[in-house]
Amino acid sequence: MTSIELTHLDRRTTATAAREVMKRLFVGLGVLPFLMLAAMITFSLMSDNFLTSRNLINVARQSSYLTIVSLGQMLALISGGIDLSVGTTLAVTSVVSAMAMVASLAAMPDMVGLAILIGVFAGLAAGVAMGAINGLGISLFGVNPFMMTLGMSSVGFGLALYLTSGIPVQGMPEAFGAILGFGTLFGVPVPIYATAVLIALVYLLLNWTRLGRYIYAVGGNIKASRLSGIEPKRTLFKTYVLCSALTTIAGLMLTARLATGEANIGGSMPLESIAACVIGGVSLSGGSGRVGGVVLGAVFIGLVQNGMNLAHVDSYLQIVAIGAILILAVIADRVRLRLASEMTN
Amino acid sequence: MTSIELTHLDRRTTATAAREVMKRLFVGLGVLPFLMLAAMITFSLMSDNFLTSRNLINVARQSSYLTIVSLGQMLALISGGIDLSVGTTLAVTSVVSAMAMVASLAAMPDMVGLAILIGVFAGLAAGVAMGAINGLGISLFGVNPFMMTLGMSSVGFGLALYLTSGIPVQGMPEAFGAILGFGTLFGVPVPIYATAVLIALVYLLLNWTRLGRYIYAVGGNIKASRLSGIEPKRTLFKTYVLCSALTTIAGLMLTARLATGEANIGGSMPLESIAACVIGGVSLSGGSGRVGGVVLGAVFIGLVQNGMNLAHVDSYLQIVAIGAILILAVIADRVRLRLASEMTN
Amino acid sequence: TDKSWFPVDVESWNPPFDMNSARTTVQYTPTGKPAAPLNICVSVPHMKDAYWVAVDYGVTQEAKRQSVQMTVLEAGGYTNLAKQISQIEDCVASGAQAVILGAISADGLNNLIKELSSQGIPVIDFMNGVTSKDVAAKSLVSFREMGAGAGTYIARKHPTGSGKVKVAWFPGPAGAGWVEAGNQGFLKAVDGSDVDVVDTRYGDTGKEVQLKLVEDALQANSDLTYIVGTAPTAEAAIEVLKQRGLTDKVKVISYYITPSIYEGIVKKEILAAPSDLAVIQARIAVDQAIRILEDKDYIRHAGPKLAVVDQENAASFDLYSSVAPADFKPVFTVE
Amino acid sequence: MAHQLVATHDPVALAAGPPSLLTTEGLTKRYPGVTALASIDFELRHGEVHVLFGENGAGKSTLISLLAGAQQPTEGRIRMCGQEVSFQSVHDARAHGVRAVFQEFSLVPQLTVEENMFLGQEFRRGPFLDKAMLRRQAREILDRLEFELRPEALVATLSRADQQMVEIAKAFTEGVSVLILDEPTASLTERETDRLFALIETAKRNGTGIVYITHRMAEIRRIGDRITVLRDGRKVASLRADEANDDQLIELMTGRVIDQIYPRIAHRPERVLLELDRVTLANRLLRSVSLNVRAGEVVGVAGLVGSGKSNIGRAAFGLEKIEDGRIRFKGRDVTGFSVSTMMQEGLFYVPSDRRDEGLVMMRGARENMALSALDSPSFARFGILRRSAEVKRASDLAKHLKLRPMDLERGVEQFSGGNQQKVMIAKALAREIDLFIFDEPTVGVDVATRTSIYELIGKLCEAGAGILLISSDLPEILNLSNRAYVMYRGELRAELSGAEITQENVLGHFFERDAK
Ligand SMILES: Nc1ncnc2c1ncn2[C@@H]1O[C@H](COP(=O)(O)OP(=O)(O)OP(=O)(O)O)[C@@H](O)[C@H]1O
Ligand SMILES: Nc1ncnc2c1ncn2[C@@H]1O[C@H](COP(=O)(O)OP(=O)(O)OP(=O)(O)O)[C@@H](O)[C@H]1O
Ligand SMILES: [Mg+2]
Ligand SMILES: [Mg+2]
Repeated sequence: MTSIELTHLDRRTTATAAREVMKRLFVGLGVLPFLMLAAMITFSLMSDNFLTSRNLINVARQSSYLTIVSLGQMLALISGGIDLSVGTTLAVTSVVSAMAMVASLAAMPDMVGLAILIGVFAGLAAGVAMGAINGLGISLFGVNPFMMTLGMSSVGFGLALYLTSGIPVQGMPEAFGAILGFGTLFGVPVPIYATAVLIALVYLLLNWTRLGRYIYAVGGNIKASRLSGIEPKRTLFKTYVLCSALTTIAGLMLTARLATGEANIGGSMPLESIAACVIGGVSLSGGSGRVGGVVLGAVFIGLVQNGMNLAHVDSYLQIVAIGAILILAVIADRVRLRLASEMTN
Repeated sequence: MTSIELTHLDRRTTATAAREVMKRLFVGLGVLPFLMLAAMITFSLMSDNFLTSRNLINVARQSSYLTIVSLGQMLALISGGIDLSVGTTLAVTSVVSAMAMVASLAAMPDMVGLAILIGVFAGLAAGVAMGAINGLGISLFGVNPFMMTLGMSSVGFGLALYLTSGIPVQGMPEAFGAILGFGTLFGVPVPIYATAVLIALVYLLLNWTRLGRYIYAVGGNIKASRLSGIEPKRTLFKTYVLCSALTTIAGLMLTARLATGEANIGGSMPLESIAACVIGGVSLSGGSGRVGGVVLGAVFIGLVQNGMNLAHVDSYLQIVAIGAILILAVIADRVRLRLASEMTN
Repeated sequence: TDKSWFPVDVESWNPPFDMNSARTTVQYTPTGKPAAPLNICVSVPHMKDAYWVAVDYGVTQEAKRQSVQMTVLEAGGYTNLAKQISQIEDCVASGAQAVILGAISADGLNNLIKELSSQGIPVIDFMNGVTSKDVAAKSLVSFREMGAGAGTYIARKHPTGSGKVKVAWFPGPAGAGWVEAGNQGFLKAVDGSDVDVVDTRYGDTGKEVQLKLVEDALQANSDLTYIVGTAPTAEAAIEVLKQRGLTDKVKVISYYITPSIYEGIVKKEILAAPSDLAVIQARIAVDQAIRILEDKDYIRHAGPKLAVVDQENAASFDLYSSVAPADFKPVFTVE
Repeated sequence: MAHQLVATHDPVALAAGPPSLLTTEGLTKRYPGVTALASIDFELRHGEVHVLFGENGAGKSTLISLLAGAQQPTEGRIRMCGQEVSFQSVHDARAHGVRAVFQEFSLVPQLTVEENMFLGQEFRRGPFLDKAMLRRQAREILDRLEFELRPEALVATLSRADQQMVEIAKAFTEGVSVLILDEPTASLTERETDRLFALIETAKRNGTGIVYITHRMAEIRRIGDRITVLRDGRKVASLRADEANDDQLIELMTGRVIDQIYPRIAHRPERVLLELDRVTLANRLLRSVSLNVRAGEVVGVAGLVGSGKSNIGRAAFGLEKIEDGRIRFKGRDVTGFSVSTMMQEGLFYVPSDRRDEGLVMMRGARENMALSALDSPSFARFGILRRSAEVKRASDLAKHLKLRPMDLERGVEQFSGGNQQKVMIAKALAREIDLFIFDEPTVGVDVATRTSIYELIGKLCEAGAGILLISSDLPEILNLSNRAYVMYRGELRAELSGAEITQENVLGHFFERDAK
């Protein structure tokens, strides 16, 4: 009789304890790891091919481009702005680098390495130039980032089309694609390494450098940062240059993978990267956001798309699902915050 | 000798006076009227078909859809949010209303009027439902408007595709198109009248009703408005419902014009409407914006596109130009503000 | 629609994979049901319009008929090349034995194709065409020929000396592979005739976008004789012309066929539209895949004869060789 | 010892007479990590001014935010006239006639003064706004308060003090039974304060109950009927104003004895550090102002609201466009220098509005403190942060200023008003500075902290720094400054030094000469 009651009690207590632990984890880690886990479980139930190392590496590689762009986007968002031109930056990079490679390969057919180098630099230059123009417009002329980058995305796309007259640029050296696009090291694709390095760098930038601190400050309260001796214009300019630099690197990696210069890539990048940031906990009003969250956000999006493909979800349904999932992710995060405020001694 | 000097003096003074007047106008009216004028002159020089009453009416009609959607977008922006789902709302409205009409026409072939009514209401219901969901997510669950509407745009698009499988819905009653789409009154197309009425209504709403005041307040400082006894949730909900209602009306007018229900329309609407608002002087951080500016902004965009088409500007170049013009418009406005701040004694 | 689609006359290129090499017309008949169960993956740019729905109809119908497993993936638009690549990777990861590819970019997937064929996964290039030499087979009439089809139709009506006619030309969204191909084909076909293209307007295939372009074109050129462009262009044009009472003055041509275009032709609102027999192309692609996987012999480079549907032959034209039935809902998986 | 003082607490007193206007029972509010308010029993009677007194972070604002419906209690009950009420929103509270002036304002910058005053209670004719009525009512109230504000002015363009007045005007609209004022005079000068108190008197006479939060002892004595002292979210005492003296109150508040608030500062004026020479601003908010500050002295700047005090500091710091005149620092002409260069030169301006210009609210205390010093080698080398050094410096400063709670990573927005002020002052101390300009440095700071800030100013001064003290709090100026300037409508009206700095002299220069 009593014993039973005791066990009852025990169970109840252990149960509550477990719930408590879960709750703490949930609040501490944020919502994404759990969503990730949920997605993992669901999809591995829906398809046996999902939880294979091969597919997971596959997802990682596919997500690497979005991840890198999202890192750039994050900088813009933290600084209180936004970059809608990341898609076009990808395209411009792709087109310019491809054309440069082809041209210099034609000029000196035997110096493949040099041609690649030239192409890479040309692409970087073009992409970063776009970032610089964004930065100038936003910092110097005080143009609203949304409009500035929206305008630039249109300008850049037009130019890319004009350069290629809409036809993909072919004839890039095989080597380029072979290394940056398809190369693997210990069975892990090169893009993944590149992404890892960039993640680390952006982490350092934001948490261990003055510029990083300034980006947060300017995004958080531009007046206060001016009164603290920061020159917001400089900070903003640097932010957009960095953002475009990251995007450009993604663009080069993508070009290597496609082995052509395409004016027509990256259309969905701006919104997807912003989505990745937001579900990764970056505030659209600036001043806050962490690298870890953004990376998780980007990978989560990639994971869901991959999972739905493997699970043979109807395309129309996929469009609905991805939208719904994004919303739910944000709602879940709100719930988390409420819990957090309740969970007080 | 002296006389000459005198005239000199006169000239100088009149010149400065004239400049002063220009300056005041510029500051007072805002930059758009001037850009508009500039565009008018340029294009009428580039094409004789441009400055014909027929073409101007044509522009006005073409712009009416963007104008109405921009009015809705403006409400969202003033309230401190954004609506990226306006495009999908158009599509959903178009598809649903068309299907409803076709269905009810099939059911009772002789009652065209009723069929049209049913279709209109079905469309309105569907569109406003989307707005309501946006509103709920944003106000009740506190989901960030950007993500909420982005998600909904995906969801809605998926549904629209699912309903139509991407194939236009045909067989709507001729009458519908004949009235709402192509009808004219005293030589002026019906859509223009409709737009004029909606502009007036939104003006009244924002400047002469409590709700309007609250939308500004909530967008300006949500905390303060809560502390002032406003209930932001309600205001926000109403805002997004109104936004979608306006968009839906545009959707119906567009459907009437296209004489088919299309899932593939409105793709460029979100960004174009936001652009119209911003160059119309609406702040993306909420709390400020005027109807007049937005209308001008929308018409300006329509005017430029039309002008470039009539002037046979190459398509690729157009893409570049439109981007550049948007940026310049904003820069010009910044300049204006500087002047304004200088002019305060 | 159940009536068997074969035999059909198709053109076959030899040597294959070169549109310029000699064509021979052969009768195409698919093989019988495969012995072992097969799993085929189809990737298309998007499923947002009637053209690709027709393709979906073709592949899935054929898959059902031959009872092979099939997954159809759509990348969501012509700007999502990276996504198409990912989707194909995913599809292969989930065990597809062959890939039927409606490419977003003529060159952008060459790497992937090489990778796949090196893994022993045959890639059948259909509808759009790629430049890769690693594809196992092609079943397509390139959009260049569609453009050319529309072009020659007019050019024939207006040979040199017959008096100039003005054409406004709306190829579709700038930069998309099929658009640029169609554009080249069209321009090449009309040049050397009395047809002069006074206006080329790119724009999304949203009907409202095309509507605007058409209206502006009519404003800009008072004396147009032809409006040629995408299906939405033609549909939009019909409405505008009706309203402006220009229906008899300005003729409308679409450079590919959809149900509404066909209806337009029947109603004599649209002059003509070339058809690449999308459904047949799709069916052939599936059959090629089956043959390859069963290593039977197959035509490496086939494509139905391009047909131009106009108001004379519309009635006799076998519609379901080109479009899906009205009641068809896109199918994304065939078990 | 606290309990002997609690007179109002025995049930008999409550039962007798009319039911008190507003009472709370066991009111509790918890935030993540802190219990801001722990089971407070509070009573407000008709027609009394009940002062809430307590250190920064004691829970005063939290208490009134619960009374005003801005936040909901974690536990506890609120009664009005005996009836239990639960305020889900400010809206509800207003419906019961509870009206509050919040410490962090409730103004919408993009709206005009009048629109803000009647926000949430617009006048309407039919479905439409009655703008004529709005203008009339707004004028009427502003005149009654004798506040010099244009009803059609945009709030965004007002200085903090002007905004404070709008916030006050907002509360003085009809149908108020409970009026809550959270440090309303924080950045006001005597003139406005007097008007406010006069109106409070009339309100009392009409039976309105008033909850008044202040850190100024003088005000307690002037208008307080009863005082409730809070410490760390708990009520330590509730006593009649006339039976409480300052030392006792401060002891109750802090738990220790503070002998004197204002330190003796030994001024040793040396070389001139800062010199304004007939400076006129482009926006004409200063007109040919000349003044100088020497090393080793505190120079006060007094003046009415809107007289241009702040603009002096702003101009010196390189924040305002200068139309005419020169600014010299350490003998060098620095006219038109940027803020960052001025900081490197050794001048720092602590603004008057911490939310607007002082702090990055969503970032932690540490980051805010270090922000202005990151360009100095002790915080960063080659752009790489030295985080351990930063943490050390920040925690030293925090200890020195007695930050509460002592949590450097907590978002600044989660600190109480006064503690936010401390963080902002810490910013100035994070780097090497020769001339400090403090603009309203003790806005919303409790007596104890006030004292420590004054001591700090004293120490800085004695260590040879120059200090320009811009303040609307006259006693501050009188007690701390070696010399004082008085501003009037953007012009320098007078310079007083040493013994001349008396209340009469200063006030004498506050108003129109020709007025007397
Ligand atoms: N939003 C919040 N989140 C977490 N803690 C908070 C929040 N607001 C206030 N607190 C904490 O609640 C406690 C009481 O704050 P409160 O603002 O009521 O103090 P106060 O008495 O008004 O101080 P002051 O005189 O400085 O205004 C403080 O410890 C503060 O840190
Ligand atoms: N950004 C601004 N835009 C317009 N007017 C301003 C601005 N800042 C201050 N003012 C006005 O300029 C005048 C002087 O401002 P300032 O803040 O220097 O006065 P002050 O003596 O410091 O008064 P306060 O006690 O409000 O600080 C005031 O009338 C104020 O309203
Ligand atoms: Mg407080
Ligand atoms: Mg001031």
